[in-house]
Amino acid sequence: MGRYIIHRLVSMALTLFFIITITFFLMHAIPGGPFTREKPLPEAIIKALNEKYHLDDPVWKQYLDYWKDILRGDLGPSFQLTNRTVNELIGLGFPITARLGIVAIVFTILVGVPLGILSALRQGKWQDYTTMFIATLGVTIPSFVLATVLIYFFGVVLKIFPTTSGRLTRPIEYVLPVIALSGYSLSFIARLVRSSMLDVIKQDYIRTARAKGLSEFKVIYKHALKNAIIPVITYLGPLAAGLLTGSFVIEKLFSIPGMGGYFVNSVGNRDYTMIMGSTIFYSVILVVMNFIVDIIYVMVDPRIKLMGTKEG
Amino acid sequence: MSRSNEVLVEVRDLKKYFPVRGGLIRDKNQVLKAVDGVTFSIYKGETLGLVGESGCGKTTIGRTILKLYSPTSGQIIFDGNDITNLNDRQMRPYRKRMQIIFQDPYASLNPRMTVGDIIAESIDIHKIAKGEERKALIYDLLNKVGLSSEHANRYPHEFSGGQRQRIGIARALAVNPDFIVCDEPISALDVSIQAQVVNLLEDLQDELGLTYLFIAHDLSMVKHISDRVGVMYLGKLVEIAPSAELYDKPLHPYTRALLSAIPIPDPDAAKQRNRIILKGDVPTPINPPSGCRFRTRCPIARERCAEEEPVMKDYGGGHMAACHFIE
Amino acid sequence: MIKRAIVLLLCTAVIVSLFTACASSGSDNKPITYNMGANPKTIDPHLNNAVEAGSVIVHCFEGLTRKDAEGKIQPGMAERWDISDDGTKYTFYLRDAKWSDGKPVTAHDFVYSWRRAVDPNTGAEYAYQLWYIKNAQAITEGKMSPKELGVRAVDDKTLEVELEAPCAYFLQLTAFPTLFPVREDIIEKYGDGWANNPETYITNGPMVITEFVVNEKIVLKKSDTYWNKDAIKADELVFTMISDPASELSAFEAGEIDFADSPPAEEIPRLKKEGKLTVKPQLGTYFYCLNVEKPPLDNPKVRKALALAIDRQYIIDNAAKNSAFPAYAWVPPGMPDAKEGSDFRKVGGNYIGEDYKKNVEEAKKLLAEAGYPNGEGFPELTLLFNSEGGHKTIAEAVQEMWKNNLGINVKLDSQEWAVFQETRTQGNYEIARHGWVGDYVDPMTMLDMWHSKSGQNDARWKNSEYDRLIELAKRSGDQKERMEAMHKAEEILMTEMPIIPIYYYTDLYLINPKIKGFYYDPLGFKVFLYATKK
Amino acid sequence: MEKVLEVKNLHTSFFTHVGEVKAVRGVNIDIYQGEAVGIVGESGCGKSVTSLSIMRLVPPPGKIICGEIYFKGEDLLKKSEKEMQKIRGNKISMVFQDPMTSLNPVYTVGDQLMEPLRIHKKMDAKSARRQAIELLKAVGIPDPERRLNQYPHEFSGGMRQRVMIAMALSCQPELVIADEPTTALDVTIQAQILELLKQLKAEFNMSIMLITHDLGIVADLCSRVIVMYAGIIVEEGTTREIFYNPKHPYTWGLLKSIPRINILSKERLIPIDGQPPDLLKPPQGCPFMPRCRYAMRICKEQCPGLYSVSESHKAACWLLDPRAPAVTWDREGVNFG
Amino acid sequence: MQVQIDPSLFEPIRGRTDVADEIVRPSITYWQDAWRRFKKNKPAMIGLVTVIIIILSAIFVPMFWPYDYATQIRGHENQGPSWEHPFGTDSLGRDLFIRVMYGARISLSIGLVASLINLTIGVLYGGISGYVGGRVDNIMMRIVDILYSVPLLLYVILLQVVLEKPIEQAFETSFLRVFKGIGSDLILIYIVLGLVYWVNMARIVRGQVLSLKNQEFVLAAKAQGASAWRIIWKHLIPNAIGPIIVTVTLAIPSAIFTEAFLSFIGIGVSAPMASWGTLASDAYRGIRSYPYLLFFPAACICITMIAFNLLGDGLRDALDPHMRK
Repeated sequence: MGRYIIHRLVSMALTLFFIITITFFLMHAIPGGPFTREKPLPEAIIKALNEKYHLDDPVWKQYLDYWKDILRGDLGPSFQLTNRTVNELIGLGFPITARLGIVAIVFTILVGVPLGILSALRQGKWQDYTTMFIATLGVTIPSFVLATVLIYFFGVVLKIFPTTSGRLTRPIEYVLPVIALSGYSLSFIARLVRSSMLDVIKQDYIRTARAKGLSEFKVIYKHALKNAIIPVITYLGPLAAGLLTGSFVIEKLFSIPGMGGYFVNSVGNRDYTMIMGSTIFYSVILVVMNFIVDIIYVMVDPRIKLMGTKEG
Repeated sequence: MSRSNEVLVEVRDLKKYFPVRGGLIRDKNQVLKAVDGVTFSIYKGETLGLVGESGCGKTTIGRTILKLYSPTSGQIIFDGNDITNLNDRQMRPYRKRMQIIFQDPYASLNPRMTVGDIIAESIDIHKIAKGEERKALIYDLLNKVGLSSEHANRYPHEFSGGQRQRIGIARALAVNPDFIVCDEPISALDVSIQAQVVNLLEDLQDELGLTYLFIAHDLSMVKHISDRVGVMYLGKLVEIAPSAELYDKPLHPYTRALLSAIPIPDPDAAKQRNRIILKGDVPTPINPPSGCRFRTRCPIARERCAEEEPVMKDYGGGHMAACHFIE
Repeated sequence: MIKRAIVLLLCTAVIVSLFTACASSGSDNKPITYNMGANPKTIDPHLNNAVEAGSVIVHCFEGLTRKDAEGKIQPGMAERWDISDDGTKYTFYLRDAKWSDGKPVTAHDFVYSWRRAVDPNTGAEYAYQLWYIKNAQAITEGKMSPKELGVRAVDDKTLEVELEAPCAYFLQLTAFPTLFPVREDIIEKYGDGWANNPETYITNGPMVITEFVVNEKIVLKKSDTYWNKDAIKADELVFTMISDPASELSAFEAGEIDFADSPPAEEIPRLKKEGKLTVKPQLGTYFYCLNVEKPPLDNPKVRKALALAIDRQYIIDNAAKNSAFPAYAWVPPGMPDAKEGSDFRKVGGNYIGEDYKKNVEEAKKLLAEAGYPNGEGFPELTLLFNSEGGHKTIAEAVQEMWKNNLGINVKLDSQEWAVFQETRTQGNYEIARHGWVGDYVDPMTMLDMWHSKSGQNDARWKNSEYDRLIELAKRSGDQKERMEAMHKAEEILMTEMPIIPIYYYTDLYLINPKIKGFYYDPLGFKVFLYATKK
Repeated sequence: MEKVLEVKNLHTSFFTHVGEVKAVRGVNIDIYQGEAVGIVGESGCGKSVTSLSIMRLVPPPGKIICGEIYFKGEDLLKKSEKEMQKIRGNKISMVFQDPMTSLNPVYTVGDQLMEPLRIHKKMDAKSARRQAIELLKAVGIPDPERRLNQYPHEFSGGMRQRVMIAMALSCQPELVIADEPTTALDVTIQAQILELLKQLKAEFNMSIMLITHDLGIVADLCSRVIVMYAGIIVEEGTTREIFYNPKHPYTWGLLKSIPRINILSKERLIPIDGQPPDLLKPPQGCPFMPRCRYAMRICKEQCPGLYSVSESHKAACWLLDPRAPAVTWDREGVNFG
Repeated sequence: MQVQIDPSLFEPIRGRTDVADEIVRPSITYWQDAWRRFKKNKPAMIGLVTVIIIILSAIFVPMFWPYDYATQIRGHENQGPSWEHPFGTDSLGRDLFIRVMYGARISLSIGLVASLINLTIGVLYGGISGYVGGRVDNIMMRIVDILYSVPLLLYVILLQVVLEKPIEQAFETSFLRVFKGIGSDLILIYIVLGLVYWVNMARIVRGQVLSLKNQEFVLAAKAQGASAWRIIWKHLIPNAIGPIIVTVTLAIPSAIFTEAFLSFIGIGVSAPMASWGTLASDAYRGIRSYPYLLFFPAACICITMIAFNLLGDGLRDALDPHMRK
């Protein structure tokens, strides 16, 4: 176990190293800089600013310096918001995004999994068709359309829910963004559970369970579900990472000051440190989530040993 | 059955280890010793049977002889030439002389190719024939294995197990080989069909002077078809003898247990039989027991077996076995 | 079981929502909520470069002078001032005003502040607003020390300012945020971060910040230390940060905010029809910039033809939908001319006729004269715009007009904002969308852009006579002479046509009708100091 | 002796896209208390479908078309699903062919083993566990307390099959259906399991229905044998009758195509030529006719009924008709009389 | 019972008939079988028919429609749906119906081309990675992991910027001139999405190859002396074709979706051409005044996505080797 964790950490670190390196150089290769303005700044000011942010150093030196900073856990100052550090901004944005993300994940699982099971058990019946139609619809509506329509009907016309959610201080502010955010993943999970459920109920051990005289309910909820859930877990890693790092579209439309907007905005503003910061943050969350998922895997599926072969 | 004294295939101290994959780390100490030092020869025109339980390395031997797996150490000599270290290109000419028939008639035929194309694959690869000539060859091969020429355009899934196995045989025959590794060719077939295939293999051997390495776990069938039989246990050859001799006078305790475990379709004989029931399971080839590998299940094991690995000894008439306590 | 759970969940959600919806409406003594859009880069008066943050700053700080609701200059921190006869020396006499922490506002504060603003190491993007002061430009360009700035505290209450040349609108500039005072001790102590924290954001103006939540809101409260606090009506202001226009509109229509600053263009006709929209002229022009180095755009006739063949009113009504005013010249209306109360635009008149049909005829003629009758042989040009905002629709309309009127094919190309700016600055384009809003109320803010040495001259257009006239107008203290020079310069610009003005910007906003006493500054600042919500 | 199971005229079909595959076509089986009956036949002959039909576990698109299945006098086909659940694993239990896939990989062996005890015998967790340990001991699994908490993948194939058997025996059923219980195992392990079955049968006095394709297994374990071919029963009788006096050419063929290990000389095998018929279009006459060396014209046209050879021995072959030419059989060859 | 039987029937038939070797079931290839299964799947057929209708109308409707996608009809600005303009008109008086039809061309071509690029790179990369295996595989998959984590947006902007000049140059100088009409923006989107999406395909192909390469028929081919390329092309890829096709089918809507997202943040295709994504994201702000401007393109995205999803699911069921026996 310990060995496995060390190994995973090394591999995670390696992945992060490459991501940081690639992103860093990609970012510097894009035209435009943080001080590009409609009205060009006097050279002396640009020079002063470049000096201040060490942008006058050769890129490789900036790269090495950047490493020195992140190894100390310092993601640097934001270029976009004067005198705010990237750490500070992430510290402000992430809790909000995470709250929304966790609610969305819970919602996704609580609704998606039962829907998938229902659909699989009623395969070919109207329940199946209805659920799958909704689930297919869910993966096909662009989130900005879904969010716009939700805001318009429930916020502006019916005035049931607030149109902006802000820092998500009240439960009611969660409703629309959570629906809009989990629309896709929920549908995806429902479809995934359905197909894996259909696969599982053909297995021999389900026949064994029936032959033992178990009720159909027990067969499904005890013997089939735990096996059917395994593919869902794989998807959960990137899903959780995605939801926890926020959706640009949803956060923009609901005016949620979370992580989602940071990346898109920082790219637009060439806020170098913020680009790096949000990329690193995203990647860290992604690798950590994948790691957690692998651990959950081991818990759910005893066949997989931490060091065991998982592929082929 | 013409058996000469000329050796066609010789295997010397052959070892094949597989690395045990563990996620990202490959543990250098963790190796699966599928075949661990096996020596034998196959004479021209004979059938050498190889038996053993699953995981004993018999299939690995067959595939390693054909260089489908590259051997870890040891030597493979085919018709006087050492082919152990030849690369794919250098192996090409030998591919025409050595062929293989697989166990699983479902998995060994590419489901996306017609039977004709499957049979003709080696014809195409070695550029033996084209066009009409190729077609004629395919029909000829199909007829040889008891299928009709209309079958050439059909796909493998349309055939029954026995028919598929015949397709596999036809494919092996396409290049006119000298030597065929029959890797459990009948294990997956129904009893009534097994005899068809075995008869076909025997007929072809007579007709074409083939040499077989016949791998199976079914001792009765191996005994039936083979001139000599080798018994394997956990990567090692424990006994090898002419087939009648082996069944008559098995020397190794494992061979004896194996023989007594075969169900006999004769209720009276079955009741009279004194069965040796082995305890436990075959150990894992990743960490085989020390000394004699069979000692953990052996009814006559003693201390010495754990310390000393028995060596193959000749007990006359080509009958060899590896056990410390052969009386 | 599942079904029941879902129903239960939905019911709970609906009940909870109804309850909270009811609870949150009702009271009318709420603070005024203004949506300023994205989180400002900073609300440090010197470092700020955005008009939205400017609105925060003008609520919190006060310069030597301030503007009233009519845009007239009123005494601010300075009770009165003297101007030397040659117009190059100003002496301000400060009143007894206090900072929000109770310390008095002194002339030293201004000296420190202005030196800071022009110091290149501060990185103040609007440092050029101080360049009229002696040595300021040289300091910003790094050629002199900030200590040599032509400003001096005679005593605690007297500030002496020396200008490079007479500047007719200098008093206006002193009401601009970059010239506002900041506190030396605070900045020494907290650095640039002082402006991020309500505790250290010490102001001298009508309001103070009580809460600053990044990306969500800034809350302002009336300051007790402001010298004129009795005149201030608003008690509490909330500046929210909803960045998406559609969301902003939703929030406004749902009654969650009182003031929406940038309604989406698509909804403007409706909002206008419903009478919710307020339209204010803005001191800026939306235009197309022609790269005169790229043939055939090096030919003024071609440029003029392109300029004439655009139906500006149609663009405003259908493409931009911003109720703007068609631009038939460069300098937008609202800039004063020499005579008191006169307008530079009215005096100058139009350089492009208002009759679109006639313009098209002339354009065709000009194009033929340039050697491309009916657009024959005219190379395919690319019209570049940035992908954000509604520039695409305008470009599409223009593309169609040039095609129909002149037989010219133009390709459209969009770039992401930062890339676009760099492309345009480097001159790697043929025709590019552009827009400029003045920094002060004088035609010069528009005209000096096209000086051949100007860093903003993206058209790469050079005209020595134009340069001469601009320099003259800058140097002269005589308004009449200045205005004359600038009219002449504009005429040259409009004859040569390196740019194609499309429309004069307007500022559109939605305001809760319950709010009274709000006023709009032509530079774009929204002022709620005297506003009440009943 | 009491009749535990009586299957009457069972028909089960699979409704596939190409049409109705008649997997079981009128099968009659009687099983008495305490006896072991072997059902022998090649793959696809309908033996597994018969057993699943008895359990009413035929997977879709399969369906029991008609017939009666009396278990201790009650027709299982008339029972509700709830009532069936009370019988499955309790009164009738099953051991499946592939021990690798028949145990749920995500639950411990103990968990799965205790399940029938808890639902049928209503045992509490503690006593179920005690019982489970006893069961594991009974099927020869060493160290049962520890083994109980392990997962199936930690068991070898033979061990898993022992667990499956333990599970089948847990509620002391009247009938155990063992569907090819040793096919997937190695020879030495197969011998172990057969030995175990023999021993358990004696111990628990239950009836066993042993389904296999291996005549050798039946010879050792069963007192009665039923030979199936193409969905019908072609011959049935006591083990001795089937092995020493078979009457159906198919049985002959089966016996002949197996090489005999106890014979020293190398004899040529006599295979049954051709393939079993596709049950999508079962032949009108005797299904074995196309492969039969002794086929007569009538075989092609009419399916023979069961002829009684003795009280316990029946075979469905026209050769048993008095009008047919006499054909006798012995181990070494077939003699036309 | 025996009475009616004619005794002559009991004459033995000598010699074995060959009936037993006959194959009773009709000969049916993999594709025929898949098609049969597919046909039975109603939702999948609906998906297929919808996709065909969409493709056909994208190709043919513009040929017969009185307006062009860029035609601005003065006086017809912002009209709601009517007989003349079934989907209404936009703010410049352009017929939305024809714009949506052209949008179909663009969106579908984005989906198609991106998928093709993705197919080529993904199959090649995954195939090599899986076939070679071992260390090479490990490194190649690590690269995939890393690419997977590098933000899409950064790629997109960078590739757009980096590739713009070379593409335009290629238009001017080489045989690629014929593609000039497509516009470099669209080409960029093709390339960008193609380059981004192959990662998934590579993973799937690799997984397939890994599981296939140890199958006996591959060993059999090796035993015949087949070269690595022959094994990949003749044996591995054809057997992985099911999942590959399914992945491509599902990559098409995914690319359309992503393009819509890129349009939303303002880096979609260039005007006056408009993809569905552009049309929808241009219209979402005006949902109150001109809901139809959002409705029709969004509905088209949804319908197409549903159609492709149904088609992909149907193909998965039809081509899945597990379903075969």
